[in-house]
Amino acid sequence: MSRIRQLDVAVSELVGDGDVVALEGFTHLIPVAAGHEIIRQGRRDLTLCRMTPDVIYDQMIGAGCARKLVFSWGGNPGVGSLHRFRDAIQHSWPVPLEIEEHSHAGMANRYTAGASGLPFAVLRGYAGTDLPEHTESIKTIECPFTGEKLAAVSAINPDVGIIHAQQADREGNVQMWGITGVQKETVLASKRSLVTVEEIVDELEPRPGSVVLPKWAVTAVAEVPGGAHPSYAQGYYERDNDYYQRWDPIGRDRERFQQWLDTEVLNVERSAR
Amino acid sequence: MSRIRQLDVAVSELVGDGDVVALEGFTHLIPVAAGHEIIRQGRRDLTLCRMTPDVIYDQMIGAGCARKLVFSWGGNPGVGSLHRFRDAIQHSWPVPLEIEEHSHAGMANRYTAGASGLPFAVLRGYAGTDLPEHTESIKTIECPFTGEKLAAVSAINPDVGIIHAQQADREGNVQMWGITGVQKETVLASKRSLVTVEEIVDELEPRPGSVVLPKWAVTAVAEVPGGAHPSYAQGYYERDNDYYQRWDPIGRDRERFQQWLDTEVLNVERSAR
Amino acid sequence: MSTETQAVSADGTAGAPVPEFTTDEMMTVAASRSLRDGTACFVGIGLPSTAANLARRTHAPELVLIYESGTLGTKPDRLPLSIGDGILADTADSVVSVPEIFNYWLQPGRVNTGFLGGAQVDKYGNINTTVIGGDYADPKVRLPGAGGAPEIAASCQEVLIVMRQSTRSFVESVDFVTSMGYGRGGDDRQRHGMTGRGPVKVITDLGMLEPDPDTRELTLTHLGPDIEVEQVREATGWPLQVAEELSVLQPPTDHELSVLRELKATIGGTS
Amino acid sequence: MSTETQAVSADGTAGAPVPEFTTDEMMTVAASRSLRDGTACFVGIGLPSTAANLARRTHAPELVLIYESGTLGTKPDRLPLSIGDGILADTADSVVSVPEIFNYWLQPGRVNTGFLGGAQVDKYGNINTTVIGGDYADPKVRLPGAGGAPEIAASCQEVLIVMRQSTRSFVESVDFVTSMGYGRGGDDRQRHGMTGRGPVKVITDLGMLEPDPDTRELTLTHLGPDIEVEQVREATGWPLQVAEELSVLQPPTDHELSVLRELKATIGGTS
Repeated sequence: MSRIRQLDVAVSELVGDGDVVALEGFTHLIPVAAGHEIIRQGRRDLTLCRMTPDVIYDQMIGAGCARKLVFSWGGNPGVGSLHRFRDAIQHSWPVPLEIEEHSHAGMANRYTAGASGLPFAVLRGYAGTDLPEHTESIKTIECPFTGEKLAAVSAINPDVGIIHAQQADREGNVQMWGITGVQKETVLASKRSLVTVEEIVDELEPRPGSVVLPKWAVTAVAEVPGGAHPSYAQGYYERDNDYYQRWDPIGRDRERFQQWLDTEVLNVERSAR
Repeated sequence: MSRIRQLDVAVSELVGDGDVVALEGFTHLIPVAAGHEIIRQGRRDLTLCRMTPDVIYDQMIGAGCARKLVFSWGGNPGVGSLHRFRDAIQHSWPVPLEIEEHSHAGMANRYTAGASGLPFAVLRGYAGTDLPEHTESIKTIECPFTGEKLAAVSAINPDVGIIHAQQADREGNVQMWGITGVQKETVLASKRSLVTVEEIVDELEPRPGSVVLPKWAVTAVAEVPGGAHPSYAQGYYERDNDYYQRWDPIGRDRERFQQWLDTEVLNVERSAR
Repeated sequence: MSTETQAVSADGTAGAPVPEFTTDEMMTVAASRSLRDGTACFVGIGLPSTAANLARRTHAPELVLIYESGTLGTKPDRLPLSIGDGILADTADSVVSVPEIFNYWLQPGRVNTGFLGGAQVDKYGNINTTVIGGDYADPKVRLPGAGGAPEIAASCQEVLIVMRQSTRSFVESVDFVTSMGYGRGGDDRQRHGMTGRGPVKVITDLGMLEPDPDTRELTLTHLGPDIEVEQVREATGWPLQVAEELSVLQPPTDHELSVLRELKATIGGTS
Repeated sequence: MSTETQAVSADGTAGAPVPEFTTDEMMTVAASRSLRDGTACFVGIGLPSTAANLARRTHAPELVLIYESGTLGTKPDRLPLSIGDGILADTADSVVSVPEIFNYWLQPGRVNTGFLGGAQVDKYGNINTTVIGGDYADPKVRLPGAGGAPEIAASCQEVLIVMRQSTRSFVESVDFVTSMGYGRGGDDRQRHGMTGRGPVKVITDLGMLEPDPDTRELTLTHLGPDIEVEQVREATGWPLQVAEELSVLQPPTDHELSVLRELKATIGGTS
């Protein structure tokens, strides 16, 4: 049964040090406010999973929340590199960062296996690449009918899956639309789940292309208007492309980053509603 | 590229003797008119795939179209048995019928594998049942990460996949809504595909819960109003429950069946539009 | 396929007037009562659908109904005739594809209760809906087959079996295992790596059987009102174990009966 | 990350006035021309997105654009800044989940053309977008990683590689194989069970390379307008093979250039 919570309460109830945590959202509906709340609560040693660890994971890594990153593409989309991510991998700053690296198809199938209650998934993937050599969660499997060799990837079942959606109703049923990425799979694969939403409405009005998560499949819902900024929430606000540009010089410099962290995350009380 | 065709032309272009053919539609949107057209064109030795071979497959089997049936539940829903199906299996009438039998979960995953370009799919299925002993397309597979034993089923890739949908536009893009079962997977798994539709419209208006198949993923579209009767087309007409009831005594008796076939299928020219 | 219509009169409770009801009604009400409010239930057509919809209208308004056609959380205002009636899609929280309903919702053990029935059940709760007599290739009677049952039996957290009891249907050993109950008994489910608990109750027109905690053999634990143990033994195709403390099912209440009868009148209709 | 802005003047055709254009514009136009009308194209952000949208506005109005965010058949009226801009969902024939776009649409080989680029490409068309220098655990430069590329490289019917040419990026052997081209050459793709043909063209700011039919080594087959073979050799990190019949790319037409420049002006904007 999903319960409507304040963001800070939900994060403190659901996310603990050392947890495997997935914040998903493919360009659209990235749960940024929830990520900042995790930083604010000082969580440590997290294994952070995300197909596209962009600015929000750069921030969480820079803030020292992560022990390990599980991912398939780590960049600032349309801008360039993630400098906190690079600094952590290349110079162990602020703490060493272990990585587990996949392709998008591999990560998507790992969440799908997790959501399906299977220990692994099969795909035509990774053939001829150097990734399997460095990633233990990729193996080869043989088709029992044709003998063909394919890739197998192990399931991801995070302790906590966090996504952002446009709406929930007062009972905690969730609706999102537009590009919905791998969010349904993330919630269904996770032991506990948190959905931040733009607004809580009396009734969810069915929409073309919407994905609905019934309340009993979600642990907690928190109303956080603007909770996906600087990414976007279709029907609510556009992507703040300038923010992604402005992040580049901040992320490049440890001191500027620390200053940003102090003024924009640690010493503000965002989100509680 | 999908092309708009007359039903009879499309069936004669796409379906040949000996083909593996799947007519799908889970209770809703069953492509009955297309099945009757296959009977009318006198196709033989077909391997007929369908999760729920209900009245339409009873009719096609009784008419002698099928050499083999691949299925997971063969009954007249809410009424009882399929007597043409039983007669073919128990007494080889009108011709012997080979069967390949699965569960729903197995069949759904076989189509999914087919749609995904994989030779097999993995599921938690068939454990402790007698089905694998009689069905060669079920095997055991071991998880390369946990060692757990799971079921593997081989992909289905029909020569022709046939479904019914509510609408197509003039270019052949298809939209269906309501219970959409395994129809998308059937079309994507098949080498060639035919979609019969209630109507061809100028523009597909996006709808909640709809599934869209772009024209380039469909071989042919035929406008066949009422083409799912006696099943239903949400937004167009209700299920004709009486028809299913009335089928029982017709299907029970070879002579009554033959009479029905003559008057209702062979000597009528339905559907062409 | 005939509906049991013999009316029985039952002992009332606390002086309430005793309604008349059939053994089928008792069976449906007992099944309905087994569904806890707020849980999710995988519903097949026929009696399970009636029982689940009855529960939603009586003690379990928050029961989540899931049909294998892909409809999650349906709230039909009438009884559907098939598992894919339009009313199920119209009133669902969400309609998903058939692959998704099996892979994302059933398989991981998200569904609390699954309902099963069949042509045969044996003393370990294994079910046959495939073939009777002869062998598989040349059966005496060909039944519809598996449908969703094998994976419902494997993956629901618990299974309720609902079947009318007779020596033809309650057999020592089924002719074909379509859906596994406790296999050959004991911890056979664990050996097969099954995640769900298996059949926790077999509800019949004569009472209720439950698996012995060790052997998993089905044991009579409840009698229907006015049913004698001997009647149940005679309708069972193996030497039936009887629990030391045998209870009697509470007869349907007036409210349960009137809601049930209203429901049955709506079957397959248009509202 | 700097944009090549050096303008070159090209030989005109049939007396038409010769527009001025940059080598980057030539590269984008050459990529655009490689897309056949009515085919489906898996588009990444940046130059591939520009080239595909240019093609749709010039010779290939029926080109089907697929972005890995799950948008099938999008018809954006401006250039998106990311692969998941709202405009892509708004104008799509259908928006599907990310697992579905990879499993149902890319993996079975339904997509005719995939576009790839990277930090390094080697003489067999293998691409590196993962690490440069040092070793994997302790790299000199950590790059973003694989994204959708390994499976685009494997499963699209054919791949176009588009990259600016320099000895830093065109290397004898990549530091890390993120996406396989022809592996170690010859029939290495077949040995890996790959269904797609692999990189059929490498389009650069200096010309075009194509794989030798036997060895699969990338061979210079086309020069950009006003580009000399020696320039290309000097920008290539291995001894470059040159085709016996070397062609010159047709310079962009006025129409191509004006559409391209209009397009670039719309990037990421709101319409």
